[in-house]
Amino acid sequence: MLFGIALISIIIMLGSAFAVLFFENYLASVVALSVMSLALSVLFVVLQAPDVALTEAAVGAGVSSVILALTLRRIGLWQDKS
Amino acid sequence: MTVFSGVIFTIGLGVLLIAVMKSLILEQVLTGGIGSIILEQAPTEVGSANIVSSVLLAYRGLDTLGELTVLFVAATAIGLVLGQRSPDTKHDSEAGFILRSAADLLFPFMIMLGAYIILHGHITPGGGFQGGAILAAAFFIPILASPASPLNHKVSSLIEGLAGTAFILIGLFALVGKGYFLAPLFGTGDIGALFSAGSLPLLYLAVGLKVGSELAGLLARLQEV
Amino acid sequence: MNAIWLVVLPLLGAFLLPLVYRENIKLRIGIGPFVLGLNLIIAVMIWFDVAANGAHTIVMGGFPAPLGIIFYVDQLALLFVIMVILGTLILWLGKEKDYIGYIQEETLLLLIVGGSCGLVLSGDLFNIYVFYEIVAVSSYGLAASRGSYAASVRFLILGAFGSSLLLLGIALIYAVTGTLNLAHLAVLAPQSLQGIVGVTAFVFIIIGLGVKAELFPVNTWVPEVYTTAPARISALLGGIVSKLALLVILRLLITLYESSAAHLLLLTLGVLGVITGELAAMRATHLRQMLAYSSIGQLGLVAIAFSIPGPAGIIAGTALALHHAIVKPALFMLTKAWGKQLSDLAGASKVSLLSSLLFLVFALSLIGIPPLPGFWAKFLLLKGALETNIAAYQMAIAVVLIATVIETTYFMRIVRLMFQEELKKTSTLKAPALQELMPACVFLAILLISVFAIKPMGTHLNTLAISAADKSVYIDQTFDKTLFP
Amino acid sequence: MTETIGIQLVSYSGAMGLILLGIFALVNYEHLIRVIFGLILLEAGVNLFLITLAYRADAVAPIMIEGQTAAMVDPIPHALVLTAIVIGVAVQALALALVIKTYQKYGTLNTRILAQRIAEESGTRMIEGIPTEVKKV
Repeated sequence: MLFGIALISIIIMLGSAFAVLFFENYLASVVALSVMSLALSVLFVVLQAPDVALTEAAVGAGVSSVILALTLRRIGLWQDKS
Repeated sequence: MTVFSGVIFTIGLGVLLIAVMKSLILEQVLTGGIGSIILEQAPTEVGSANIVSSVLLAYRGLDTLGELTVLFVAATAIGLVLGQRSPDTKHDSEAGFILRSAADLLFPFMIMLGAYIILHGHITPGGGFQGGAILAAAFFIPILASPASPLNHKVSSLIEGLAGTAFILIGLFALVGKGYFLAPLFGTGDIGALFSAGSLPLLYLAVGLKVGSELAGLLARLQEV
Repeated sequence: MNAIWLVVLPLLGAFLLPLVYRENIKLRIGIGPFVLGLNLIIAVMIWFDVAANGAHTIVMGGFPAPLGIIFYVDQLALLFVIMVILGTLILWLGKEKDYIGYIQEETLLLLIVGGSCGLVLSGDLFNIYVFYEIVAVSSYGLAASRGSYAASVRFLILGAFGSSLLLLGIALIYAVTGTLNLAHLAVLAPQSLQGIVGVTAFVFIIIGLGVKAELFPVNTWVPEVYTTAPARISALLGGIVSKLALLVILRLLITLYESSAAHLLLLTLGVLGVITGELAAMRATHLRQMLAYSSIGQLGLVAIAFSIPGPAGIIAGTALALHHAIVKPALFMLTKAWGKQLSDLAGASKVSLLSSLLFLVFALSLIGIPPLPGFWAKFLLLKGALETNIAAYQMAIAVVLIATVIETTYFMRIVRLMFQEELKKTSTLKAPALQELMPACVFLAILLISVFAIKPMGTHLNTLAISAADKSVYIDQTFDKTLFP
Repeated sequence: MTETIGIQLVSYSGAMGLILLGIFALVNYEHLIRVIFGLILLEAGVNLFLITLAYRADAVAPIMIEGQTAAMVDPIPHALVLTAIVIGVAVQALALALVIKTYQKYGTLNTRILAQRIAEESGTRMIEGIPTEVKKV
């Protein structure tokens, strides 16, 4: 059961990490990064680290993605192709 | 050419890491690390039900101070880099009515959630960093909804400075009283009760306020460049 | 005095500085120097205490050694602490008139001093990482302080990559030993850290710390940052802060990695740094760029010295590092008015004889002309390397001698330009302003005092190095073997 | 028992994958935003690695609940990762602020072009051979 959850979240995590690097659109990359952080925080719960999971969800998936998105909007890469 | 050498470099590192992981998984030498000693001693020495909190604020309190300092350094450097906000900056247009009222409605609940997470950091998962991030979000969402009313940077930097000072002062108080910087104060109390673990909740409050004001200031700064 | 004050006081100052500035604008001249001066007094008091009673440890939170964080206070660390505080205090004299962002810059200066003190004193691997990050992040900010964003962001990328590798190395060490305390690790190292995991961890750590220490493969940021940042910041980063990472590497070599392979790795990196740095400095066309490459070379020399096992290496390395910390900031401050192409310097002595003479003295000392202290530092290095009787170190001696010849060539080329050529009609050279000359003069005074104090300083360095090179002193001072076998 | 070893193995490989992807991005890409993505992935990988180190078979989260007697996992790596995550976000925010300013000043985020612009601006000649960051374009 736990192993299944771990495996699925690892697959999602690595998949979205690939997507971060290979998406053409920067905003899509940021969304993928956010998904990666969420999958990572699920994995942290499986690995018995609830504190870290909370932090990763709040800081990694939340604050970090917002900062990235704000920056992209400032420099006008909101929709650009790379 | 550079792509090729980059791939080669990464593959080499990958082989090295696989070898390292293999020896880590097969040998698992670690049995008597300091972690197990801390697991035994933390309940009596610090009295916090959440042992990660006792490690974070008691055993490795200086790391937490350093981490707050890194956040402060980054915020200061961002202030230096982005400079003063020019008064004639164009604002984004106001968000619609629904988003604005939702932001107003959400604000008190997020503050409450943040405060709850900070104050229960020593008994449940969570604490200063997580609660601080939620506080920052609580202050940032209204800015997104109505960009013309910016965050009050004076107040946020005041909280920032005072919370950091408070953390250090608690540590120095322990230095004077007990002879050790950041030693736990006020006894341990009953494990699991809200008022337990001595000075830990106070330290977490300082951490939460500092992280919250720092992150809120940071987000607002990046938003209004 | 408790050594924690050395870290806490600048941090407290930095947290409160922006608030005080906003309330009372008149206080702004005094606060930074006041905090640093107080810190210097505390450091000197602890120095005398340690000189009388020997090294001691400071326990944080009352949790004994391997559980909590400790500071290991010995003379070697205090020497570097005093160097950082004094250097920053002297460079504070070179402050320009107020400009946008001076509050933030002064805050960052205080923070970098606090972080540096912690980095040097700390006896816990992860704590070292945290303080290293404080120093690194404040240097990214300081490097960008006057509009050189591109150089700073390239520096930041390299630095953050290095920090991640450093953290990975620390994680690997924790994986095989289960502890983070340096003394506890020193006890466990002979069994646990000799395998592939331990060696990989060392390589990651040395790459990570090498970014600040300007070691060979990860020093591409050096010329960019030092040519574009303000002179005062280049002086601080290149002259003073960069040595601290090398000191941390030295501590790791003494306590954790005594094997000759680890020493040879540092030696190789140092030799490559010396060769590449000096050759590039020879071909540089810009004064600031030349000094930047020469600082890569000088730090390579320090790395070579620290890689010599035993007290001789520590003596030579400390002497070289301190000498460089006096000379390089002064040279950087002098370039403030002249930071142009080398060919523009023709006839500079006609414009400002004083600063040209200062340049000459510092250059001579950097090359190593007796009786200036630079000679003794290089002499100690050669002596230490000769005494090892290992072939690799004998080769390093040849490299050091060749590097000295190259150094002489490029410094004398500039001196010749300054003193012999006629002033060009189109020359735009200006005499340096007082606040640029003042730090240089103070550094000159320190240099000249040390000329007459070579002998007592030598004996002091000797006793300091003997106690620092002894791993068992570190272990005995830090933790109780009976508690944790 | 086999399940826990499986979890450990899987998350070790996940951590390694993230670290390698991050380093691949850092080494290969020239666009600063992509490089920062690489940094974030690298940091996440190192954090996952630390948490996996702490994981033990049949151990529960290090929070004391009445009546619970099971062994707990090592709390130290958790504390380290909490610190590292916050430090990572601070560095990332500073990097992005610098990116904004760089883009406003130079109009490009390609690191190679930026290195060249720095050299032109300060009037230095790029020295070939040693820092081989920049090629002639």
